[in-house]
Amino acid sequence: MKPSYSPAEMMTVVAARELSDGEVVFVGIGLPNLACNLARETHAPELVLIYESGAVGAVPERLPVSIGDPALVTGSLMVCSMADVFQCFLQNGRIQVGLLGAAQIDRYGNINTTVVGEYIAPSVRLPGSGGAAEIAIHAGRIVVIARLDRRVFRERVDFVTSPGRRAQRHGGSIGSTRVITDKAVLESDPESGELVLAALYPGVDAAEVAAGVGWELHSLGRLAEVSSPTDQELQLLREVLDPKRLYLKR
Amino acid sequence: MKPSYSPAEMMTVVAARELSDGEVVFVGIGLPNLACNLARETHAPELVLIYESGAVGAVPERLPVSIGDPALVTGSLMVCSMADVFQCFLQNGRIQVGLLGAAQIDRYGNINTTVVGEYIAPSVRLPGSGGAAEIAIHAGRIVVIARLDRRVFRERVDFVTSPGRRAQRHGGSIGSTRVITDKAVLESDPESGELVLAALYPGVDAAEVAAGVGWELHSLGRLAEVSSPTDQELQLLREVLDPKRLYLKR
Amino acid sequence: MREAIAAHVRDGDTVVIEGFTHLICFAAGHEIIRQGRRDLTLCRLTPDLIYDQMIAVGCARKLVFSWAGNPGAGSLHAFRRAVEGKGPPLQLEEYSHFGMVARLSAGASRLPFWTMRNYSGTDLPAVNPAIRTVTCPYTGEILATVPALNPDVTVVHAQRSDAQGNAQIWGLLGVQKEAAFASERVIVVVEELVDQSVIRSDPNRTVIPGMIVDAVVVEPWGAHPSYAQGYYDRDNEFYIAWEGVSRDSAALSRYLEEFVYGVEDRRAYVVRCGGLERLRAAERVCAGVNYGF
Amino acid sequence: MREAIAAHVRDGDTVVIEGFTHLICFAAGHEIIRQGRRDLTLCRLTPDLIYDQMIAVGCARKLVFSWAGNPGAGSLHAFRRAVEGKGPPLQLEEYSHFGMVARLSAGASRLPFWTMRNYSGTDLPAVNPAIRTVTCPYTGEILATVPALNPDVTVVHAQRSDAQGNAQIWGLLGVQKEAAFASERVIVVVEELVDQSVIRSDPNRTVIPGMIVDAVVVEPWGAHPSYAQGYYDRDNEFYIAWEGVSRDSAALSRYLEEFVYGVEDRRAYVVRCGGLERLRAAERVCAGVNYGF
Repeated sequence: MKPSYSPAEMMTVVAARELSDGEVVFVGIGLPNLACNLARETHAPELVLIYESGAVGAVPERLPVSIGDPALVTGSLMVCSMADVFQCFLQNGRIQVGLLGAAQIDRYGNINTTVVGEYIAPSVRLPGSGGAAEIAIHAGRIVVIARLDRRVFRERVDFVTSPGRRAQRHGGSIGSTRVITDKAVLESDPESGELVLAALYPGVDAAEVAAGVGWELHSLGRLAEVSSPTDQELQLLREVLDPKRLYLKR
Repeated sequence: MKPSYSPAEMMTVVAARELSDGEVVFVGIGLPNLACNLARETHAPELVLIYESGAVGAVPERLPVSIGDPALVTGSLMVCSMADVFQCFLQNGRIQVGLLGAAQIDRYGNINTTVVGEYIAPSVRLPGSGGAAEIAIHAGRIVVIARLDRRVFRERVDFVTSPGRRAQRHGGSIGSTRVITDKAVLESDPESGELVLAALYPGVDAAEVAAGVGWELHSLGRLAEVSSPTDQELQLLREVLDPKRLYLKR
Repeated sequence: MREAIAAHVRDGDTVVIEGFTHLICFAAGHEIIRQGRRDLTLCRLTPDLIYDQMIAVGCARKLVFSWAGNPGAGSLHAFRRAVEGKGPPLQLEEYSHFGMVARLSAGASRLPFWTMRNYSGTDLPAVNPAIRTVTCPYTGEILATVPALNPDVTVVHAQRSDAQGNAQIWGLLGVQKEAAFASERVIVVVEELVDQSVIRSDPNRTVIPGMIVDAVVVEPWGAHPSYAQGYYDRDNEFYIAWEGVSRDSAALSRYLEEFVYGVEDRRAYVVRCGGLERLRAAERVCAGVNYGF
Repeated sequence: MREAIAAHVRDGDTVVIEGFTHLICFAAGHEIIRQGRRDLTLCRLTPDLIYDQMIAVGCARKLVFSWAGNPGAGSLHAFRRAVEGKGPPLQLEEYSHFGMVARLSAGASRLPFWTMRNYSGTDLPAVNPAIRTVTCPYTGEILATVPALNPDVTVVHAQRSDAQGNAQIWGLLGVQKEAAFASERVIVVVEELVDQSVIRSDPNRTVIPGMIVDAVVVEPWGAHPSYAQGYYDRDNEFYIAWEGVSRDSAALSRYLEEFVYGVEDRRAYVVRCGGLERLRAAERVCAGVNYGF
């Protein structure tokens, strides 16, 4: 039976549930932004959204098309310079969660958003790091949103833009990485840093997930099961948060 | 004949004349502040006053008692953080003139505002550097205001708070130092950095100046003569700029 | 604008037109294209559409950047053609956003470098030898460094300034202050020229002091299709449509002929665009604060 | 204030009460004195009268500073007695203003040190071994460094905040932002508690975000004899009179008995001072700006 929701909707809902109320989240544009707004409308009304553009505690009245949208400024708690964003908030360790996308991601959670192919003379030139490298290094934990696909989930990425198995930082802890895909959730093993299968979506089996991953995928001893989007979640996404299907159509 | 103006008035007038219209001046409190305001009211209406407190282009409506006076903020062109004052303005080389006081000053223009005696267990503890060390290092040129006295003008100072003979800086030039005393103006020799007699006030001879200096005072081949305060300068000081004699009484 | 660009932007210069999504001065970029500048080193965190246009016409020898995309809409295709070997070549010097911010912070402070805790585990230092390290003189820790960026000229678009260039910005501040202080020459472009008394009534809003400004240009709508908070909204439709325009180099040439080469100045551009009034900002005026004592 | 100090300021802590002339939180200092804290490392650019009082009663083991005087009026005599060997001993760690600003900037960025072009030719490094050098990895130039300052607790006085401590400051900004971000715990003290909608109406004025704030205290006149732009003027007469009070340790003790130990809280202090209304600020309200899009 085909589910009554799209993969993009499911990914957004699962990502939203990753966020706890009161957390400080460094937000990218697109599905991560939708996920944050969904979390704010449901279980995490006190979620604090920070954008690399300098808007802190944003409450966008419309779905922002870019992370520098004017709607992120109007009614926010604070607007600061980008030097403050990166030094006083991010490097300072004030960001609990960083949301990232990935064109390629490897076994150890290294992310590539720079090039497909060689750095010199690439076959596809991607946008590059933006703030992703430092988010990966400094956020307390990382949530990645990416569809399962062997061209994406690879043994090795062509270029490490944002590091995965992260070095022990000043806080003393190694932040986890969770990868929200369209079929399952992967999670970094605290010992090895390797991404392993952590939870399956309804109607998906482990083999189907492994087929979309370019390395031998291990899994947690006991897999969690993820429940489908609720009617409320879907209604919020479709009618309130992205009525024009700007991001959910994809 | 006793002049019709006080030594403090003369020093303030001479210091004011040191400033050119349009220059950017880092201002301390007291006589330096009075001198800047006198310059603004006479030949240098476009003088830009910067205070280490962060007020840029201040136009104080009353004589400020401290360099953080609220009157320096109201109506100023810009208020910035102290990090910006020291990094973006001063270290950046945007300040053309720094005005400093001195408890002791030596042959090479080194200034002490830290201690009289040993640093550990001093006989008199002075306030310390404040911003003076970095002003001395980074301002294009330095104007010091100090009364002649062998306890002040010494072969060696007890502690170098603000360096005199200044190293060649990024701009490539060695900034000059001019010392405005109550009897004469001393100036740093561009070669040796030594303070030499540059100009005499009316009715003062070189021997009188040398008597107030603790080293063998050389002088420029041709001494300039400084004219007395004009009636307009005196009137501005007495009636407009410091009517309560807050600084001029001293 | 014509005089300001002619006087302050020279062939071979290192040029920064900053503004993070907000207040990107397209008017200055278009004038640089019209004046045919060559061999520029273009620096910006996000090259955005304006640098894509400047790359397309061959103004740029080199791009220094940290994120090269069309935010929320797609790619910068002139940039991609150059890098993917399908267009005129372009040297790249690539950082992350924090790296670019740090380079300008060092430049603004006239320090030769800036220190960060960054880049460990990434491949960026492998392709950019300017990313180096320094050892902390207290802890022995090894930290990342980037070199100062001191442009020849920086263009800052602001909501308002006085005739001397004391410029006020609200909303997103980006790295404009750092870029301006780092630069040898500064051009301030404003939506509105105001009396100095307006600036002096609220000095905490001043981001760029006139003393570091070399030219002031009054250019309403000068940031379109970027935006000016409180003046006009971002033209998101333009950004989305750009994906199609820039993907086809013939379509891109036609666009440039019509909207850049085919107009004399920003005023003519606004007329040619037509209907920009639809982007005019709604009123959300905050209360003032008391500067009295 | 009583609860905030009891909860967040502990014996032996490194304490920062910042504010450059403007917004110095005397109310917090007095409460620390009343609660009898000991062995504090007090850090401030300008110790000002409040640290002089805290030194006089023996709260401080160590002072970290850059300018110790009574601005425009004279000396800090309790400080001088300690340093000149006529009072209880006090350790000193001394910088220039730029050095202190740099220490807090490093702390706010969670870097172990900060780099400056400074101190060459001065005797400060000779008496403070924490001032060191680093070699630029690009130019080979030797530059000065200072170590990060990360206080246990910082007190910031602000004109207004919401209940979560999102605090807005205008007028002189000093190093309050840096001190707050550098600190393990932050106490925000405000002249006025406002609805969050007031903060959100003008987000560019927010200096301290609530997420880094541990306690919010509403304390009108809490900065007296310092000042709050737009609320009340600096009590310059008090500063001038302090020269006489602090010069005589008996007079200083009498002052402390009457205005610190002898009052329960800031409200009682204001009553005892009497006539503070004479310092009430005049109206110089600026116009608002448009945050619409």
